[in-house]
Amino acid sequence: MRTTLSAADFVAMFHLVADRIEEEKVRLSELDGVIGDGDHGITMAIGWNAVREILTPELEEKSITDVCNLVARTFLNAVGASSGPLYATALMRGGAALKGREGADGAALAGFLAAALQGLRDRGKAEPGDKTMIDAWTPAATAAAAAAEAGALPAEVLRAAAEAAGKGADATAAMLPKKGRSAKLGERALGHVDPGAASAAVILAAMADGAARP
Amino acid sequence: MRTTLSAADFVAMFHLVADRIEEEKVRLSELDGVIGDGDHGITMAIGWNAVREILTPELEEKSITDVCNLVARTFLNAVGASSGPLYATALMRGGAALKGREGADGAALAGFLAAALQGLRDRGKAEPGDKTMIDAWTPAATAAAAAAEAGALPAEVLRAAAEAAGKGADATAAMLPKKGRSAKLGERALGHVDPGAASAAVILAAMADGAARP
Amino acid sequence: MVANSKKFMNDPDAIVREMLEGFFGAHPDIVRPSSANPRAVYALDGPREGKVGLVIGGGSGHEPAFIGYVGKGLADAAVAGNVFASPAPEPILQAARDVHRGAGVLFMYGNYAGDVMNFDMAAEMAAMEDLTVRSVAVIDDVASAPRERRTERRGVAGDFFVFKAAGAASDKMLDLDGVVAAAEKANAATLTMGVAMSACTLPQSAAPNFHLGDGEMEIGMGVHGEPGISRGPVLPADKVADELVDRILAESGAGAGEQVSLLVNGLGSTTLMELYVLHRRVRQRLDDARISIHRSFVGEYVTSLEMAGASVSMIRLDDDLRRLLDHPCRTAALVVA
Amino acid sequence: MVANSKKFMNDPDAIVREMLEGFFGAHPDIVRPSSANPRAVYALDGPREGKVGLVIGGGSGHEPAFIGYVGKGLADAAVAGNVFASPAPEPILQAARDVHRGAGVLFMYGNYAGDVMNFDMAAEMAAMEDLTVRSVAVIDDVASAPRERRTERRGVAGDFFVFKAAGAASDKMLDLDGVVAAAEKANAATLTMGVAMSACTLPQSAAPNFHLGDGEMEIGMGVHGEPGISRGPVLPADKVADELVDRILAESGAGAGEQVSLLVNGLGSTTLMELYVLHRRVRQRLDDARISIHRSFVGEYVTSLEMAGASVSMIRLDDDLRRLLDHPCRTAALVVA
Ligand SMILES: Nc1ncnc2c1ncn2[C@@H]1O[C@H](COP(=O)(O)OP(=O)(O)O)[C@@H](O)[C@H]1O
Ligand SMILES: Nc1ncnc2c1ncn2[C@@H]1O[C@H](COP(=O)(O)OP(=O)(O)O)[C@@H](O)[C@H]1O
Ligand SMILES: [Mg+2]
Ligand SMILES: [Mg+2]
Ligand SMILES: [Mg+2]
Ligand SMILES: [Mg+2]
Repeated sequence: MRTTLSAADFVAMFHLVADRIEEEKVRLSELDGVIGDGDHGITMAIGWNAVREILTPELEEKSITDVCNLVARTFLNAVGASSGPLYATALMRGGAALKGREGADGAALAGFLAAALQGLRDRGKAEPGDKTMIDAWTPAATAAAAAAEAGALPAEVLRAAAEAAGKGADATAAMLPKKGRSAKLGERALGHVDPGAASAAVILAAMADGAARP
Repeated sequence: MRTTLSAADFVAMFHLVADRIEEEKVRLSELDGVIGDGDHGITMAIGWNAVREILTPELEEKSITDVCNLVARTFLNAVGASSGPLYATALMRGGAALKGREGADGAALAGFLAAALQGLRDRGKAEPGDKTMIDAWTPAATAAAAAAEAGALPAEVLRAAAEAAGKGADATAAMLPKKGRSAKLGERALGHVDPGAASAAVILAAMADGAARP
Repeated sequence: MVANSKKFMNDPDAIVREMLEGFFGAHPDIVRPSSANPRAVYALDGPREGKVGLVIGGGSGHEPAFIGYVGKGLADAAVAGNVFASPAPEPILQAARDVHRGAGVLFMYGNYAGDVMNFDMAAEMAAMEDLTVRSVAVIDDVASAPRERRTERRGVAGDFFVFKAAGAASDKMLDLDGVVAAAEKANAATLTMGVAMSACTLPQSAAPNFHLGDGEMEIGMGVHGEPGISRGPVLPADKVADELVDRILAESGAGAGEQVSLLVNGLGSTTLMELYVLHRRVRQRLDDARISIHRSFVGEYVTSLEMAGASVSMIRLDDDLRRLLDHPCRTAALVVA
Repeated sequence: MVANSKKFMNDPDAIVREMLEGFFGAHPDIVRPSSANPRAVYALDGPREGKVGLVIGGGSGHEPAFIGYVGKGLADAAVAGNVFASPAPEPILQAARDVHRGAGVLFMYGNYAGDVMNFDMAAEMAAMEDLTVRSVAVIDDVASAPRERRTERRGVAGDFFVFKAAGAASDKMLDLDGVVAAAEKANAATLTMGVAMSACTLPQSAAPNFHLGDGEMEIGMGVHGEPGISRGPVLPADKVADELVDRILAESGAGAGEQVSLLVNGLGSTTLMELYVLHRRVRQRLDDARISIHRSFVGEYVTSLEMAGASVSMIRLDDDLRRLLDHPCRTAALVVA
């Protein structure tokens, strides 16, 4: 397993994210149909499919920061919606945290995730417990930090983040919504997982799988 | 059984027609749904329910002709559609054929039906075989004339007409439509009974039952 | 496909009356009711001395037709029947009397057996009162009869163009012959073809008025669900537009360098988004044929309750017809300024 | 209730682009495209020296909003997002640049998290280019948050009144503060409440976007199917109208002798017949309260694809707002002459 991830690895990870989102599109839209407007899977797929288009071999020559910025802008312009500004900000902040690095080790990956989370929070102003993607990203960043602290490799850091995100997403079922389209739903949202939290878990799992490839 | 029908008998017959049409409303609309615009039962019910409103005891004091005219105008104004002008014309012509009569015997009833049929044909310009109510009314008038010729009582004349109308209506299933909304349907109308022919049979059966009441 | 059988209504038997009451309450600056004729809608400032009176009408359920086309510059009165049923002669005759200003009256309606019979009866009754009445039945639906029997064709969304031309002619104070000529010219120049995706439910019944299978559409279907030319799987929008345009162009005779006006009409629950997608292709086809579009109308102009479907209407223009379409009018459904 | 999943479309991923192409092809006398900004619609003769530029926008699927409100006297540009998704900052910023004529730009949109984030990012980027941009998010949906938290409310059909007021103010050459003040005044005066009868199907998915049982309706539901206040059996139209009006009147503070303007809006597949039946009752209620109606709008002004449902919007008028609503405009969806 790699000790550091290169720009090419990031390109590969984002490729896998695009594939997984496409696979999960219907499920994610269905989740959004229950507590939102039914488009989350479609929106994410539009965005990540647009990203796939720009993930060219030439991109692997650029810096990780440049890759993240380009992915962020591409995603944003293809998507708009809530997810566009949120993920664009997250990716730009994550990319900025890796500025100047040739490769990212476990600790750098944890820093990437922490910066991404901060970007989501600055942009969306949601708090943990509001039943949004923040409830997947917050435990993910925490778990990543702990794994990095314990000396984990990049793929292990991402794996820890993905698992925590999955649990975090599941936990949103028990939450009352506070932000986004489902905020008006109140009690009726109980028992239903937040689609943005669910897609966060998909994204992190894809990144972990991508990082673990031989 | 009565040898002649009075204005009061006509009022009673029309009452029964209104009741039967209301009972058959859904079936008639369904027939129209297959080969027309789905409103024939509704239309007939609107018309005959409006007629029911004006079938007051005072009306029984008027002449048969007056009763028929009032029923015709009431039906027409409540309905419009195709059925309105057709039945209004039929009833006015039928009523005119009984002008000056205190009571209508079997032959008079046959004359009433023949005049009504002529009214339908003058108004709608349909030919027998065009798959319309004409295909119920034509055999009905013929059967009525034969029965009257044989000396039948009014109720028997109407019964003969009703039975012939029912057979005529059934026979429309095998016809290609030529007039009305179903004319554009061609082959696809084969196997389906014309709703206007079906309602004609309902009307004549109700009249026969009304005339046969003790 | 299950039609929407949930409706905002009170008593289904009162729905036409309540609609009209709502209409008058919403547009008192355009129309007025008449207590003597509860089934008619009168233009506030339409009828005037020496102007031909234009009376349009037909079954309810096609809103904004017919009531939405009453107002200065268009119809002087509309008479509303029950849902999908022609109005009766009495209110039509009353409307003729009420809009008559010494220059005669023109009746216009879509060509259906019921409408023809009721308007004809009204015209006969008007003649007995020495009112001069002429009638033009719109026959734009190319799918409803072959060209050789075009007088048997139904009137569908093309009503809009034909009424508009006649309304403008009457507003320009043409005499009755002139208004009839304008109406007939527009009628001859207008062709429509439609396609349906689903049935609708009449307010008084709980069931859809016809059946179209899942994933099926019917090309050429009429606005009351009258069968069309072919039923088959749902096609891509461009293919649908092509089928409609092919048929219309084949018949219209409009050629390169000519000008037309278009109506892409929604039947009830088809979205404006889809109508614009259809218009896109129709326009490509006309561009290819070097036929220019003077004006396009896209939206719900003649509906069939909440039926899903659309139609394309094309009117071939000359200078006269173009001026008539561009003539100002102010109605609930159409403002041309 | 099964939503209509049959649509006139080609590639669902291309539907917004194709709709816009269709729109430009249909209304070249009102709007123009920009090759530099394929997601925006520009008014042909809106922007002019010294006039505040008005940019509106939001997700597609609400047609005629937002593109239908672009034209002289109303918005200078509309930016279209994907279906039910806010447009991205880039095309919004581009529109701001393109309609800017030295007097600043106003962004207006319905108050949704996504729209707020995207328009705010665009505003931040505009500021970096020294463009003066202000924003007003419409918050008319009374069902979406209690009065104490009204800034959290969604923007629904009331968009129409608020955009119209701002567009008129900008056309009258008020300065940016003046246009913002007009927009905010209209925003504060406008209240809407809606009710849904069925779901709609997004072009890219085959399934309805939410579920409402047979015979069920939901009062207060949002235009994307966001849950409302109560779900229950379908009520008679008058009862539905009462629920909406009660809530609106309780909050508006409009009293006897005052004047309002009304919008009875269809969400997609609700017929005009039903909308007029609703208007009838709304008007009875306002008559009872001795509130007069200056102008009513009845039809599809802000839709949710082919959702069945309706909303009632009321704007409490003073002389200023009345003049702004009556100010002429010419757009694809609305002509005021
Ligand atoms: N303010 C916010 N902060 C963080 N996440 C948010 C916020 N608002 C919405 N979300 C997330 O966005 C998801 C919905 O995204 P999407 O369906 O793509 O956008 P839209 O809400 O515009 O339809 C929600 O499930 C939630 O996780
Ligand atoms: N020209 C005609 N002559 C005789 N009967 C006709 C004619 N046109 C239609 N009909 C009859 O009318 C029936 C339909 O009536 P209805 O549904 O009430 O009117 P509409 O056709 O206006 O919907 C048809 O089934 C047919 O029997
Ligand atoms: Mg969503
Ligand atoms: Mg019928
Ligand atoms: Mg009918
Ligand atoms: Mg959305």
